[in-house]
Amino acid sequence: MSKLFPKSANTLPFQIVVYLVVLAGIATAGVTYYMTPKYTRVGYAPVQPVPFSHAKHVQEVGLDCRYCHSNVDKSGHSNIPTAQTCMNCHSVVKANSPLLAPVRESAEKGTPVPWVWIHTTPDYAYFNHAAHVNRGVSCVECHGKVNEMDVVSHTKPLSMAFCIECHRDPAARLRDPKDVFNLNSPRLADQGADGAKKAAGFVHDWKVMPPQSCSGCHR
Amino acid sequence: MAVQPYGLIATFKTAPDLYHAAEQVRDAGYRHWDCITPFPVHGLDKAMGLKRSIVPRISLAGGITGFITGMTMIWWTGQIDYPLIVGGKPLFSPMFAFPVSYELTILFTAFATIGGMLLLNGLPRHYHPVLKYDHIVRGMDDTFFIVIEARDPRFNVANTKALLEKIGGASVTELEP
Amino acid sequence: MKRKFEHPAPSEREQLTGPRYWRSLDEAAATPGFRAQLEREFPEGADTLDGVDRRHFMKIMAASFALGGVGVAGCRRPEKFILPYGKSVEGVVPGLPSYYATAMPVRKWAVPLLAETHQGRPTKLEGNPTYEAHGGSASLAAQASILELYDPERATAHTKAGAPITREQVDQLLASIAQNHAATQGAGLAFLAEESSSPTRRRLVAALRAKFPRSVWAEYEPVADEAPVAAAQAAFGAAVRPIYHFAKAKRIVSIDADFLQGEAGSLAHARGFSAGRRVTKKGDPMNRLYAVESGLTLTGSMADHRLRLATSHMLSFAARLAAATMQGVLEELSKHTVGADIASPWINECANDLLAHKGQALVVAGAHLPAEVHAVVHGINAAIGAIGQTVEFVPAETTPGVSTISALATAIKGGAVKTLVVLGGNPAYNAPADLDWANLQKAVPEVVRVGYYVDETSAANTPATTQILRAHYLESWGDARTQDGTVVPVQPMILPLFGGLTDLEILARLAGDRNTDPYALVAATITGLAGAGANTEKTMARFLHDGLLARSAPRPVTVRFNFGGVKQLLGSPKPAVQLSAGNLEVRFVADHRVDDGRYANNGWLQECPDPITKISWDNAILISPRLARDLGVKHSGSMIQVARAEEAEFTMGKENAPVFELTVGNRKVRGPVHIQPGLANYTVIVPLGYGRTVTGNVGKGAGFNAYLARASDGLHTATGATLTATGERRLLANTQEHWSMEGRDIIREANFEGANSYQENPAYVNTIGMESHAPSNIGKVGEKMTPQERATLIPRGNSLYSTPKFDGHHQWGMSIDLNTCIGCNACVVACQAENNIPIVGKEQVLRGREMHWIRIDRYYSDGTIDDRAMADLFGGEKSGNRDLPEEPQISLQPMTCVHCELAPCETVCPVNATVHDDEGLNTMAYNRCIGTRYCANNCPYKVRRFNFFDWNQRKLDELYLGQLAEFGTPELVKMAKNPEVTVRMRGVMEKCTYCVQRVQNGKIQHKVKMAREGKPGDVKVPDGTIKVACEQTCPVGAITFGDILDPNSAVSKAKAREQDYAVLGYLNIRPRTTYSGKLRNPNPKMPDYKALPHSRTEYDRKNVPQVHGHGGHDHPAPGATKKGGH
Amino acid sequence: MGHAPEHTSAAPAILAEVKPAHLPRATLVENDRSFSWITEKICGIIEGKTPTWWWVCFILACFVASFTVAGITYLVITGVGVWGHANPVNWAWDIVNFVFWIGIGHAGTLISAILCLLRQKWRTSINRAAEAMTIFAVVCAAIFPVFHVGRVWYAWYLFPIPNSNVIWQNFRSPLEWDVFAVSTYGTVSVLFWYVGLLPDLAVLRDRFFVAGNKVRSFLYGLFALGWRGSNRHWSNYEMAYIILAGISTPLVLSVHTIVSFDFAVSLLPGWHTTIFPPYFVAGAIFSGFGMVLTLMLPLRAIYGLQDLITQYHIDCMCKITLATGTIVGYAYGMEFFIAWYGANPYEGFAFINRAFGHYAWAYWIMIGCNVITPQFFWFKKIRENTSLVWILSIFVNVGMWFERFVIIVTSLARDFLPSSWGYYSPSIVEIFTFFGTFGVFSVLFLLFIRFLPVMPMAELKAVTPQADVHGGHGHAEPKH
Repeated sequence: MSKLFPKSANTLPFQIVVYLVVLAGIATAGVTYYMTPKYTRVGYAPVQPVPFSHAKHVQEVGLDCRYCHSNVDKSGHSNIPTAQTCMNCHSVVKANSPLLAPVRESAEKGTPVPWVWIHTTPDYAYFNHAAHVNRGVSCVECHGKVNEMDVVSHTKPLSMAFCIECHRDPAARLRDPKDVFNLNSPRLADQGADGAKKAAGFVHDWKVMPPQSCSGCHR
Repeated sequence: MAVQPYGLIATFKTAPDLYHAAEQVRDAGYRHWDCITPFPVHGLDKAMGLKRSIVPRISLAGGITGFITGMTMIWWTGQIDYPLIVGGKPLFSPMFAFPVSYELTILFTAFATIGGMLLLNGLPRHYHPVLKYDHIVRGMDDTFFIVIEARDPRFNVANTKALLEKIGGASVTELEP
Repeated sequence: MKRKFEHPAPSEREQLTGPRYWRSLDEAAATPGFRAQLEREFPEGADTLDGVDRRHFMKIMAASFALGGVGVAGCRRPEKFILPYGKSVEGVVPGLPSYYATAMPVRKWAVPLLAETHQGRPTKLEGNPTYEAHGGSASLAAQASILELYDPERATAHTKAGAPITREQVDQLLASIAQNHAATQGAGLAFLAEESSSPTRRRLVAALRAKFPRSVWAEYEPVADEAPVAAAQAAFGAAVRPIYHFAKAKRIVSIDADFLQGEAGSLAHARGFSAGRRVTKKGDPMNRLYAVESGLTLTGSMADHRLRLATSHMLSFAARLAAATMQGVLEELSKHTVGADIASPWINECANDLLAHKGQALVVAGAHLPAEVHAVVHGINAAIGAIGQTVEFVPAETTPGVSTISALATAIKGGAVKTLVVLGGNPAYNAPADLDWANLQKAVPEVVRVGYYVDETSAANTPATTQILRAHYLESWGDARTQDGTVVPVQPMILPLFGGLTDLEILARLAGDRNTDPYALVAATITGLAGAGANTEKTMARFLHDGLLARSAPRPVTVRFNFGGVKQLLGSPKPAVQLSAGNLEVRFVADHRVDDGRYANNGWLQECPDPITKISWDNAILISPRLARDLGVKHSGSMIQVARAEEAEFTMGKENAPVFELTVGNRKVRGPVHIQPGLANYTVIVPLGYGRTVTGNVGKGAGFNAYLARASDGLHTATGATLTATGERRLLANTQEHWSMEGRDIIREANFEGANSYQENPAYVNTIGMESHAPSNIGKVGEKMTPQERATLIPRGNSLYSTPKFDGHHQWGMSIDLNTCIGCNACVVACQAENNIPIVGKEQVLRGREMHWIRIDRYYSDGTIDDRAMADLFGGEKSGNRDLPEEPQISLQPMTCVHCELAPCETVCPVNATVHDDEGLNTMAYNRCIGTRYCANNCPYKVRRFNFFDWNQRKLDELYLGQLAEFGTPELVKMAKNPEVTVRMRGVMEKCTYCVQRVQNGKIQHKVKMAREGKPGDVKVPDGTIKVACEQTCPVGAITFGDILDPNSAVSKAKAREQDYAVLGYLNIRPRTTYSGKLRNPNPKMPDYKALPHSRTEYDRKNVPQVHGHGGHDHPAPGATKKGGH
Repeated sequence: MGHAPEHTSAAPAILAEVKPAHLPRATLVENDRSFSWITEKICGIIEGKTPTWWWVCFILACFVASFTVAGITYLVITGVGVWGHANPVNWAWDIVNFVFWIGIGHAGTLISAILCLLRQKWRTSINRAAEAMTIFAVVCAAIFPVFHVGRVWYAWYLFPIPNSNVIWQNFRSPLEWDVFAVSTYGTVSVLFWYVGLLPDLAVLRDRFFVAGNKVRSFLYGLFALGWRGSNRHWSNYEMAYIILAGISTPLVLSVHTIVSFDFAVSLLPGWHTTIFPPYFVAGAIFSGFGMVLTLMLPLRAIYGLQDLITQYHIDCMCKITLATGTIVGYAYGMEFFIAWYGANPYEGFAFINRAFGHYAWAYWIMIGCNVITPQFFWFKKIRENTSLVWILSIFVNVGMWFERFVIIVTSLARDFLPSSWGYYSPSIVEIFTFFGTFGVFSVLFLLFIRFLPVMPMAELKAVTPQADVHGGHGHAEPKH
């Protein structure tokens, strides 16, 4: 009844529609952000009990990944070095730096150093390091340029979408097996003109066929 | 206030009265006028000289969109984006894609139909001069009206009023905008 | 999301979380108690042997237990910690399992095992393949024993009068006992021990007896599993025991013996038996088994000819058989056959068959039978030339001067016993009822009880009892002998979780031995056994590596049978008892799962259904259909009998068994009655081991205690018993409601020889079932393809849909040989252990919610099924559907997900939670599943299992409390889980995955290996490297798994057999698991010879019109006339 | 419809002679009621003060509905285990109830849609209530499939929403088809209903304004979208309405067809049957009309709507019930014939087991209620005895529930391998949950009859004689 609804009421429906659209937009944006790979824990860089700098150890000291992560190419788990491993050098170098106290304590008592876990998959997803590093997938693909990090941070989403992306097109990301632990090396596909051919050849010769159905990762 | 009124409104008691009156207004050549009835009076469209509604075309468009949406979605998700072997069935087949596409066809048709109807009728429109008329209440109940709008080129308070009374319209009143 | 890191002291963090065990805590390593413990357990020193190395590793391992608890921080994910080893551990790669040899001692034998450990945490046990006799198989009990190690209800402290005491006090106590009795040479000191085959224990006992010559050493086992030496003594004049070679036997007669499952060495026996049973191609020989039994055992279920006979008539039978096979013993033996009427033709033909296979035949008698029977059987074996061929004799190890429990009881009554040491066992529960042990024990001033659980025995006279924690065998150093006498090591996989002691340590302490380290004790024995001049370190290294001491089995001795001794033993003839409903014979048998009650608190075993009765969580008084009729045990069927009448009354799908009172002499017990086809008419079978009163929640309240009716005079068999109805009822968790195959083509059987036999048509399976008279599912194109092509191209056949190709490097498949499967259930529990399958408790099994991924279906058939389901409309009471078979044939079928190539379950899942992978696995993504259960409905094999509740997180008795129930898994139970398999939550579907974790890890390990060897292109896993859990443990090798793309793989060969078929193949779902048809090998001359297996007769009656006049006009199978039948 | 234009141009005088009463069809609004009488009568229900019986029923209904709420809450916090489901019967009451309610819903749409297409004017008096019934039935139906899943909090996996697992739905699954079918059905039904309500909301808006109840006037007005009875609107409106009716008809058929696919597409003996779609649709109409009768007859009595819901209406509905009931009976028979003719032993057993196995009791209840009961409607005497009709309609509802029970449970309980045969019995929780849904339905229905016009006034007026522009005024003075 128009005595009830003022003239302005006619714009009401239009306004409502506009508001709904805006609201929906915000909601969608939120959901997308929360559910899509972008929002995993990218950027997570907790403070560790010992301020270990990968940059220093790799670039200055020139250690290979496998010096500390010695089982990465044998086992599904990439092991964190034992305090003993650290002490191989640090019994001499910085032998009594206060920063290394936890490591020294661990080495003699056997109590572990509680490193904060950064890169991880859900309990129902089984990732196997050996399977990847032995077949041309470099650390950098999932961990980013750890060799340049003073504080390790989570750089890739490590969501299912992220994994699948690579499993669908391995050729684009494979490296020459000897470059796997050289985080600065280029991917085969990026090696100039015949890069793509090299990559394709690798995939063919090595019979690279990453699983794309559940059984690959979910058990 | 000496503003141009929205138009003139005349009251008719029964459907037949309205019907015949409408025919005459039509013949008088008015274009911006309307009948207010409590229910759809059969044949009144013809009496008013209205063309057939175009809602069906909108519905058809909606339906086609729906069907295509369904098929494309199922084909893209199943065959292109993430092909999975399920029960040894093909990655895409119009056969198993049909039920869903079919439902979407109907859903989209419904949306289009109603959307189209409201659009064509310019609804929702809660404020309208006609609704300010005191006796309009009966219009939803058991009385019939004819409204001739001022914006009609042939509109002229005196002549139009005369016409309305001539064709049997009772209590002809000006509607303020 | 950076956040300030504050280093949470592990201990504090752990305080928050619920019950935990210090072994599993990282900080524990630091606790002085723990260090001390380590020092005691593992003195520094010999650090070179791998065994010792591992102890060293375990020491650090303790510090590395998994990751820290869940921190509170973290907006989306909790903060977790990685806790690396403090010191590097030789040979341990985090994430890769390590395998160590050990063995599970069982009475006078042992099962050699390999234990899979994850960072020092044993998670799975498998048979040790180095021991050929078992070929890597393990028994049901062995598979389940891992759960016992992690049983949260095991005893956790040494106690005196119920109050905990320290290790020091225990040591003092033992020392004081040793001292106090030294003066009197051990007078008043008595031991009651379990039987054991441990050479070290033997050595220590000898030392002990030498120190305390006047002490009493008694051994007691409630059930016997070995032939009595007395019999051999009489028959051969030598203390020898038989070693059977079933593989060599073409004709076998089992006299009430369950050699496939119940008796010592059953694993070796089953393996040998299956070797003689397996028929892979036309022309292969097949053994024939005659079984004479009172109950229905697994052995009986495999029999080609089965004679139902009361146990108390077995002597008569043996005598008759002997008379028919031996010369000049007739008149002597016929005296002993009075009273028992046994069809002569049966015995004579059986005897002829044996004599016709001299040197290839074998007769075995049940361990529970009196020495007389065994003596006669020795005679028969001698007569049929079995000795030296199919059975050999080795010297029996007898502990000199060993006493019996009855003798000990008298001593106690006489007040002669001041100190009683009970080494294991549970006499207060399972001693003969007439001894009234519980009270007897109270009369002893000082009792030292060594036990793993707090049980009836530890509960008796608490004030004077000291309960010493006994270490689990996976926590202990020790040794044992397998049934053929080979010495095997028992080595610890983990430190004693609660600081328990081993028998060896205790005996050594009592014997006043200075060196009480069990490792050293064992080392000493083994070096001794290895022979003069053996180097301890090298010997032990080899011993522990191989898991056995080569050539340690005793050599067979030649024996001469002498009837005179037997005649003496037989003494004066006693006429056999006439049995009737008023004079029943009772057989007390060890339960298939909980044995004599020792495994009563093992959830896996409790939930595992009995292979024959299919009842779980309970025992029942088993009676024959005849006796049931006499007792008026009846139950309502359906409106008209559309299917065979059920064997029990099912109300709301739950077996609602009437409770009867069993009276033996003046003793009474009450128990539910279950009708068991195939029993001797008036023999009642009563499984022991249930009705425990003092034990964990699992064992308590399960079943009834039959020991109460068992007296010294009738330990195994008693007559003169009666059954009287009580009017009460008890629900039994029966996992298989229906027993008949209903004439369906599920298990396809044929006779080995004769008309319509395997010999006539090796491909007989194709003449059965809908496929036999319908166009081929895979179409003409598919027919032309090789199996390999079929596996990848998936021919569409006559289907409208084209099917996608499977392009994986492998195509996995399985073949199950129904002809050798003996239904021992080992696979069921192996699967449970490997795949973290939860138990659900009796209440839920009653509802049919058991979670086993693999089950063993058991069908009876007697050939008298109605040809028309509607027969009752006309036939009325005459309907054969109304009565239960008295002489059933048993067909067993392991059933699990068969991984259909055109899987019906996948088609119906709305969210793609179950799909196929490119290697033909029907995968199940738990994290995608929303639990519509549609897949389970659409699975024709009904092998999918749904998590109706949070089995893993809630207590089984609080399931219905939902969120109110306590949440979480006990730390100890967590330790038993396989880290390679997801632990499923509530609301998701699960099923057999073909052990996908083993498949994937196998492939990865192979790829890694090849990549390192520079052959990266070689991604195909060689056949046999990947074994699935059920296949691995199967004693008879009935299950074969592998790559069907490789035509030379074992599985391809198995599938290439003519008797290979797909269950419900007509559905065109193309299962990857196929079955080899079952064969029976009856003797045409026998009176009970059947020209066709019963199940086949039933199939024909249902499906082939010409078999009967009026033609099954419910559903005639037109083509069947042509091809379906014959 | 209507007369040709040249007639209309003729003089009213001639038309004055014509008596619409002579039209050879039964009058749908009796006693020559006037337009305003209709308005008064129907709006009266809403405007009058709330009767006590309404409050009584409402509170009672709320109490009953609380059973469902409680049952579902318990289910969600505990697990599906609180229901009686188990292997092999993994679906039982949940899906039975789902199909049952959906089936009931169908009648509503059919009445308003199909009858509208067929220009069956007698529908006008019942279609509003029937549509409402549809919507509420769909609400009740939806409860079950949603909550029967093991992890309801992941139910959104059923909809194609992009997510970080980049995985989509399986559009081969009938269950996925259901998701689309049922949600479409719900949406379209609501829209159809709402479009029908538009003019009547306008009426209420105005009447409440006049009555001075600004709040309710505002609320009704808000949803009336400013409807003003303009004939230019009416012409689009009518067109849209007819189209909606047009699409609703194939929709309702497709929905129950797809529901039947849940079973027909599987391979279970007793489920895997091509006859299911027509058989289910017939069953749905059958049960639907049963429910319409069950609801309308009391309503008619209470509100004295005898003039609007005439004996003619009841007669029609009885006949349809009879027809569909007989079709269903035929389907039962045909299943047996095919099972025998197909010569598949598994199939054959499934049906014999249905009729004579452990669940025979359910089967015979079904036969009794669905095949025998409707046969009474052959007799006019019975069709005219409303109380008897009402009782029979209740039997029909019971019978149809059992039909679903028989199809779902007996087929699952005894399928291929006898080793996995079982027997299902419901737990108290699911019994209460189902019982509660009747409360949910009643609550919604009571609110409906209290706050919305139970009959489409505009349409009713349109079918009165005086609405006919060529003879309407022939009725001198309609009595008030």
